[in-house]
Amino acid sequence: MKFVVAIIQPDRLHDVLDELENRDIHLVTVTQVLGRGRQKGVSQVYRSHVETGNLLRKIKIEVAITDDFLPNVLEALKVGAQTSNIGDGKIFVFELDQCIRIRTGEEGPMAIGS
Amino acid sequence: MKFVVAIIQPDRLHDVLDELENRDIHLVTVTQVLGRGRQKGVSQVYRSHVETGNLLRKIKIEVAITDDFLPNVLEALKVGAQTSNIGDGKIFVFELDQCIRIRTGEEGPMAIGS
Amino acid sequence: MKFVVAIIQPDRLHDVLDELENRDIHLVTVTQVLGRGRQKGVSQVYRSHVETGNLLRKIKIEVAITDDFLPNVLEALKVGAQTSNIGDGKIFVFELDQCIRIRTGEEGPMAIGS
Amino acid sequence: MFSALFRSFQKSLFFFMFLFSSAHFLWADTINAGDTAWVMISTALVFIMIPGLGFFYGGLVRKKNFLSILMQCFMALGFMSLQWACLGYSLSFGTDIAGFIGGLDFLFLKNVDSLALPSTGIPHNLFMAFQGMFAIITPAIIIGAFAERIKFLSFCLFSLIWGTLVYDSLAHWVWGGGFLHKMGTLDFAGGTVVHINAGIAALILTIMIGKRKGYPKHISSPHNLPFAVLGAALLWFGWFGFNAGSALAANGIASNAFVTTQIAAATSGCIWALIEWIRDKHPTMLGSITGAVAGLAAITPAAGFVSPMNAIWIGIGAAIICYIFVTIIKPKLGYDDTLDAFGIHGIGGIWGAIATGLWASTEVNSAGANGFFYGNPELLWIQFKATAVTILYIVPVTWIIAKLIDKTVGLRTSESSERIGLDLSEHRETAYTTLD
Amino acid sequence: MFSALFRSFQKSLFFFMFLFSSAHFLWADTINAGDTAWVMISTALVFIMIPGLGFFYGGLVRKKNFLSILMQCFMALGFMSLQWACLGYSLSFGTDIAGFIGGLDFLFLKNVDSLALPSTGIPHNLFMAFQGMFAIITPAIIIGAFAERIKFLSFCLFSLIWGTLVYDSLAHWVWGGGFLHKMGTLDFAGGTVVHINAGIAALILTIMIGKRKGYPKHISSPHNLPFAVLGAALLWFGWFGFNAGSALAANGIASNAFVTTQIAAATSGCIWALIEWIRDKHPTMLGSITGAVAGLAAITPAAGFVSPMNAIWIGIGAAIICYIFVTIIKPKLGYDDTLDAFGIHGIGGIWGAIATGLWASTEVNSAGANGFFYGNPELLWIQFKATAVTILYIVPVTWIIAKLIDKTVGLRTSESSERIGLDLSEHRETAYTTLD
Amino acid sequence: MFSALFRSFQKSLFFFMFLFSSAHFLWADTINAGDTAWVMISTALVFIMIPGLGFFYGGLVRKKNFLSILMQCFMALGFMSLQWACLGYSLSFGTDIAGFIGGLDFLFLKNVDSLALPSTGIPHNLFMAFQGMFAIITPAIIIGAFAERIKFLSFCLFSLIWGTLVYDSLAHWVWGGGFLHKMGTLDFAGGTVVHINAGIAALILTIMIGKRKGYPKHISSPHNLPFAVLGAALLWFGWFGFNAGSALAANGIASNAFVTTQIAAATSGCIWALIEWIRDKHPTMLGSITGAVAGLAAITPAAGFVSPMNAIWIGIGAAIICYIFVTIIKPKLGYDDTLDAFGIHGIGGIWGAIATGLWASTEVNSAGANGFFYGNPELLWIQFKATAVTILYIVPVTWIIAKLIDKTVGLRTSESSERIGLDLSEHRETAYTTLD
Ligand SMILES: Nc1ncnc2c1ncn2[C@@H]1O[C@H](COP(=O)(O)OP(=O)(O)O)[C@@H](O)[C@H]1O
Ligand SMILES: Nc1ncnc2c1ncn2[C@@H]1O[C@H](COP(=O)(O)OP(=O)(O)O)[C@@H](O)[C@H]1O
Ligand SMILES: Nc1ncnc2c1ncn2[C@@H]1O[C@H](COP(=O)(O)OP(=O)(O)O)[C@@H](O)[C@H]1O
Repeated sequence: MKFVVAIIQPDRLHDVLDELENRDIHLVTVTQVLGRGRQKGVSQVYRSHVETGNLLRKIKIEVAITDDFLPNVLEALKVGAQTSNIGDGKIFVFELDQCIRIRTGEEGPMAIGS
Repeated sequence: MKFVVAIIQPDRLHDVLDELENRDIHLVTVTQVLGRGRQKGVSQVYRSHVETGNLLRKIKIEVAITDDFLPNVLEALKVGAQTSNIGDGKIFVFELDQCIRIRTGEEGPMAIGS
Repeated sequence: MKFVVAIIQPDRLHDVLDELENRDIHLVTVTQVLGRGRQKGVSQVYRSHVETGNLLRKIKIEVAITDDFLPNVLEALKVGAQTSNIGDGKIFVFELDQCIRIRTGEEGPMAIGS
Repeated sequence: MFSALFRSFQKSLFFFMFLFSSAHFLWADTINAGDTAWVMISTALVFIMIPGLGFFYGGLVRKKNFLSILMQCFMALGFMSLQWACLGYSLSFGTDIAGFIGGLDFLFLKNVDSLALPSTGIPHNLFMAFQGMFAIITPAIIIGAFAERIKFLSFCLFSLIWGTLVYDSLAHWVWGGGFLHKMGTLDFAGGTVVHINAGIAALILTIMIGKRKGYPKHISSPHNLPFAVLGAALLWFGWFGFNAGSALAANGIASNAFVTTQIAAATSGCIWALIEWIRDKHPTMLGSITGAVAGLAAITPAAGFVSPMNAIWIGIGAAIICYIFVTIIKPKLGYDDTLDAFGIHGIGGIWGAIATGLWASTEVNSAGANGFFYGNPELLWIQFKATAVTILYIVPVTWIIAKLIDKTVGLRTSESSERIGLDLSEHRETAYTTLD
Repeated sequence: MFSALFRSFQKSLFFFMFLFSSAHFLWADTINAGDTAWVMISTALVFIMIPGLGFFYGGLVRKKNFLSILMQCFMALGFMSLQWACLGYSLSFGTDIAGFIGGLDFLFLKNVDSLALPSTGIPHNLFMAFQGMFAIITPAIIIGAFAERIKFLSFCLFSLIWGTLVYDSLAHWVWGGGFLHKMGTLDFAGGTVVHINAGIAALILTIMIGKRKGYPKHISSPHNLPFAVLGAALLWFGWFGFNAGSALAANGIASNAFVTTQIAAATSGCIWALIEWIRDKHPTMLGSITGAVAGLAAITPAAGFVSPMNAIWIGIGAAIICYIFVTIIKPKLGYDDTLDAFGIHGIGGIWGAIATGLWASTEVNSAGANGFFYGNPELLWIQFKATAVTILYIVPVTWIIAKLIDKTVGLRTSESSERIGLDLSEHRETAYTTLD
Repeated sequence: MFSALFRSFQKSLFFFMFLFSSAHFLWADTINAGDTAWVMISTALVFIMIPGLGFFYGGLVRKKNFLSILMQCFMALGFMSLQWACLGYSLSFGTDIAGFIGGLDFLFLKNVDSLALPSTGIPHNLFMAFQGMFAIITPAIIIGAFAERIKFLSFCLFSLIWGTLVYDSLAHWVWGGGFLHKMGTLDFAGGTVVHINAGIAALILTIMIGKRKGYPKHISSPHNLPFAVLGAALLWFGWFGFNAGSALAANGIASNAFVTTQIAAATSGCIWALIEWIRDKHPTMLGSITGAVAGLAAITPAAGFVSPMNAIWIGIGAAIICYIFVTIIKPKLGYDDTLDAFGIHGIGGIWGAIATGLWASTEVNSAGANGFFYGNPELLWIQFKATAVTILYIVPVTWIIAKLIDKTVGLRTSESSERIGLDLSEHRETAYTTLD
């Protein structure tokens, strides 16, 4: 099983979710994060105080899947999140050892899907 | 060492923390996340705008432990978080390569526990 | 490739970011989390209600790097985050399977860096 | 204060005018622009207390129940305004029937015109509007008792029925020429009618509805104290209208009420913080605003009858008594008066009623009476009796109303509603979005 | 109301005084402290509506555009105050020129002194300030139409030009002795001048600027409903000054306007929630405050002319009509009036203008007129005509102003600005920090 | 304004009445309801400025210190009210002693009754309450200087002592019949007494307490600008009472002050935003509200003495001067006046005092004087001298008080307290919860 973590632009969230859904991936977890990357943020000025604004709002999406779904997820993320501008984000893929559905106690691939 | 990530219902947090404590697991990290799962959220109506509300508030709990504590953690999570309703959440287990306590510089199992 | 997750004190964030920058590590993701650890929080009193305050505000920093950068990152985290007080936090290191830059589709070490 | 005005006419000739309208010219007082300006703005000030209360209470509950509090306040504003115009005002201020209730002369605002209210310089309909705000805020105070677990429908039903049966009666007894007024009870701006009344009702409801799930161990801290502070600020601000507006004129009695209000609130807020400072080493924001509100509740009945310096004593008393009640006695008794509607308004109101009996002085207000410390222990006894009588009335009637609703609609939401939060389960809304 | 005052003088002698200043002593009314106190506080109350509107609107947009709304409200407060003092007041209330526009006698506040305004008891400059707040809030209402996607510069230009060409004209027509006033139109506190005016302009702009990216599917919920509730509370609070202050005196007409304002808002808020309760099983916070604002908009022209009981009908009408419009018709038509500036203020204002024609009564205000239900169908026709005429004027002029700006500066921000949010892209600020 | 009233009596007969109470009947002015209504509501308006200031300041600090700001404002409200009633009012307005301080005739509000204050139409105790609000807000303004790092105890001690030694003296000098008043200084509503005073004290404290840890590089942006906007809105709203209420009557002078207040604030807010627009390409929300507050501070001494059109110049000056000071000079000097209490109130107040000397005109207020542009350069000199003298007094006294506290209790919290945040370390509370 794989655990995919993607950092994307906040306004791409809806598109990514739609694309995932289209590819039959319904279960995701979303977190609000801040990212520092190549993208330079707007520098904010508050009276005399300048905030360089290099921590930008981003969205983290986490999806646990069985190995065969990996290509689908990656595709969905790319299609949904890509704008070809700096700041589009990254996808990280991890090996997932175990997965348990709390409600039923099911484990492994049984538990992962919807 | 293992790294356990659980997504649970917000109102189960206190119980899960209690259960973990009961099993001698004191160190945890908690994050506020949003989850899309089988559970259908309440659809919200704002004037003419309907929000299907499929991103629901969830809590993510992360616990790093030595391998022998894994069963305890899983049990605590199940006991504390299970309501047998859809939306109870998932547990993900990862292999943890390394763990360092910043304060002391201790590493590995020494660093992980309380 | 490695994926480093560190939980630190909120007020150490700027120093850690500076230290990382000094070591040529520019890409990070930051999340606001709550931690329960050895550090005992200030117990808050609201009229008759006492909140033991054992969930303290912490910052989670995530950095994906190629293996050779690992020592740098660990050093930066230690230098930037260490105050030698309880509550300084932990560093967790994971094996990262795959990394993709969404904008370009680049993969692996090519994608990870800045 | 209204009670006091009446006293100065010895006989309740006021209500006669509606029976013998030929006698109207006798009462043809004219409208005084200054008094009217003051009472209009006072009415607006009491208005702003209602959302103020919503923020005061709402900042203290959990995020998931914030809107439910605001909604209850806003809806009370809605339906109680209508109840008041259609029925309540008449029950409270219509021609006295046996000292117990007002007649139906003012039903649907019949006879409530823009001409001067006898013995005042303000239009009759303005007096109605001013009093109407009190009729709204009183049930709204009770919200604190059953916050985070009541069914919205039950709240609406309860407020409407309780407002009619309990509030309107009490308003009549004390201000509308009823028996408490005849007995000589002093209640300048609503210590008995508003605060004791709401406080006692709150206690009954809190007991009947039961504790919140997880209380007291797993209940979170106030979710947004700044909103609670905003609410307290609006309450204090509006209270100037509440108390000084109750003079129904912009005169020395109003200004005295204004000053005592400020001083009692300031003192009580300070003292509460001081007690915490001594006991817990740290004065808190929540403590200060709680103390201020307790002081405001306590000064309400006394505002136009006591001197500014005595307001200090009332403030000190309010802080100490309510503090002890809320932080020591309540936890011992174990009921879950979520936002201390009883502990602050009930206890503070009772203290205020008694304190009026202690410090009232005819030097401050010749239409008032002297209290214990001014050589008239009698007043203390009257105040005590009035408090006892009203409590004796409020308890059973409130209990019956609440029980009836509980047995039919059910007071309490389902466990899952409570878990999800009332905002989503009752109103399908969330106070704050997480992402955008 | 001002219109009514004028009527009672038959001929517009008012403006004569500035031509024949020797005649001044004829008009040497004196300042009445009570009236002045009331109009000063009313001016302050209308002032607080402007930030109130900012919070009402701002709570409903996405986080990333919150400051842009507040900024627009605050800047309108800035530059419209100056426009009014330098030019606008004179255009609106200067000596009538052909019934269409005011002369330049009051340019730069020349001749606007601290002496009593003829036929009132308040200083002339106070009248100017009171009216000025209306000139600020009217363009601010339009903000709801193009929220989340307008260029800040375009907003400023539009408001300034539109305020001068459209608002000032209409204020003159209805209140400044212009032709609508001569025709006998009743508009107590700005149903036509403020609400219909802003509402129609909002509709034009919303169509011209186009839908927000992602509308309607990917638009998030109101980001902070409590702030919207705070805004609504401040609006309601300030509206007492808006309506009752328009009597320009603290008298029975003011108090009547006060009462009708309270009752219409309360009714409309309740009814809106009730409709939701029936249709969707859940009454909502947003619905209640929307209803209340609709009721307030609708009662505005009628406040000093109708009785409190008839305010109930106006409130019910406002809730039902605006509800249907906003939740059923608007989605069908498909335009994106972001915060329903047209649906609430435009539609509510039109209903109010008509309703004034239905329920106005000289018993309430002898300087007014009787409406349809009081035996004078004529008034309904006058109200209808006045509404039609103003709309016929507003539409083309607004369209031209907006088009001109669109073709030069451009109304709409770039797509990337919209994506990032106006706070950052237009003002380089963020409403809330995430960490500290 | 009070100073002006006095002048019209030539000799300070006022204070005589307390010595020769037999002469009382000579002064038996009666209470005017309109004036009383206006001053009561003005007092309430100044009250709401205090929480307003809390939100204005609090929105700009980091989350972890928000409550500490609100708490300081609220506690100042508490203990300064008591200080004022018990001692301060007498020191400020008691019988003049050598032009320097008031006598103890009003200690514990002795002799402060509900009867008309000589030469006004308002009750004496109302005047006391109105002035009391000024005595509270002045130390509260200083909070901006040492925000995020002061010990709560030190704040309380400092405010109490400074309020007594510095504020009460200055109030006496300028308004209570002291030497500055005799010298002919004009300070309508507190430019010198409130703003210069608080601003200079702020500068001293900010220097003595030192920079915040991490300043300027690692300090975050304002944590909640909407709350700061709310605060600014409440400040502006309340300032109408602050300035126009200082006329102590609802007359043409009050309305003039009302209008100049609105115009100066509007202009200054606009101009500040404009400067940013030109310099940084983007007008900001924080800039607009900062400008508005600077304009309000600057118009304060001038409000009842200058014409509305000249208020525009005062507003422009305030924006330009304070902007330069806050964004260019301050960073160069390198001290950490956290929320620019000196840069806005101090500098704005000084500009206002000078500007009064430039534009005051007896046409606006016959009890005032002509300024430089009205042919009387003398006044400018008087204003300048008064400013210099007060600064010469404030600096050493403030310095000594602060130093004493620093050496005993310590002004600054521990480093770890500062790191954790004052809310938790000083008050054991957090403003917002993260989860529930
Ligand atoms: N190596 C990394 N480790 C952690 N987070 C990263 C890393 N690289 C990118 N990110 C996250 O992805 C976001 C986008 O990266 P950025 O460099 O701005 O865009 P792009 O990938 O298009 O060059 C960053 O803001 C950061 O949150
Ligand atoms: N495969 C997954 N990947 C990421 N998050 C998941 C996954 N499955 C479940 N979750 C998280 O767990 C939550 C609960 O899942 P849900 O399907 O609603 O409940 P249940 O597991 O009881 O069927 C989801 O809201 C989501 O946050
Ligand atoms: N085993 C663990 N699993 C998850 N989070 C942990 C673990 N250990 C520590 N943390 C996180 O690190 C934070 C600091 O830990 P703490 O024990 O307080 O400090 P220290 O490491 O200095 O003893 C905790 O609040 C928690 O968020």
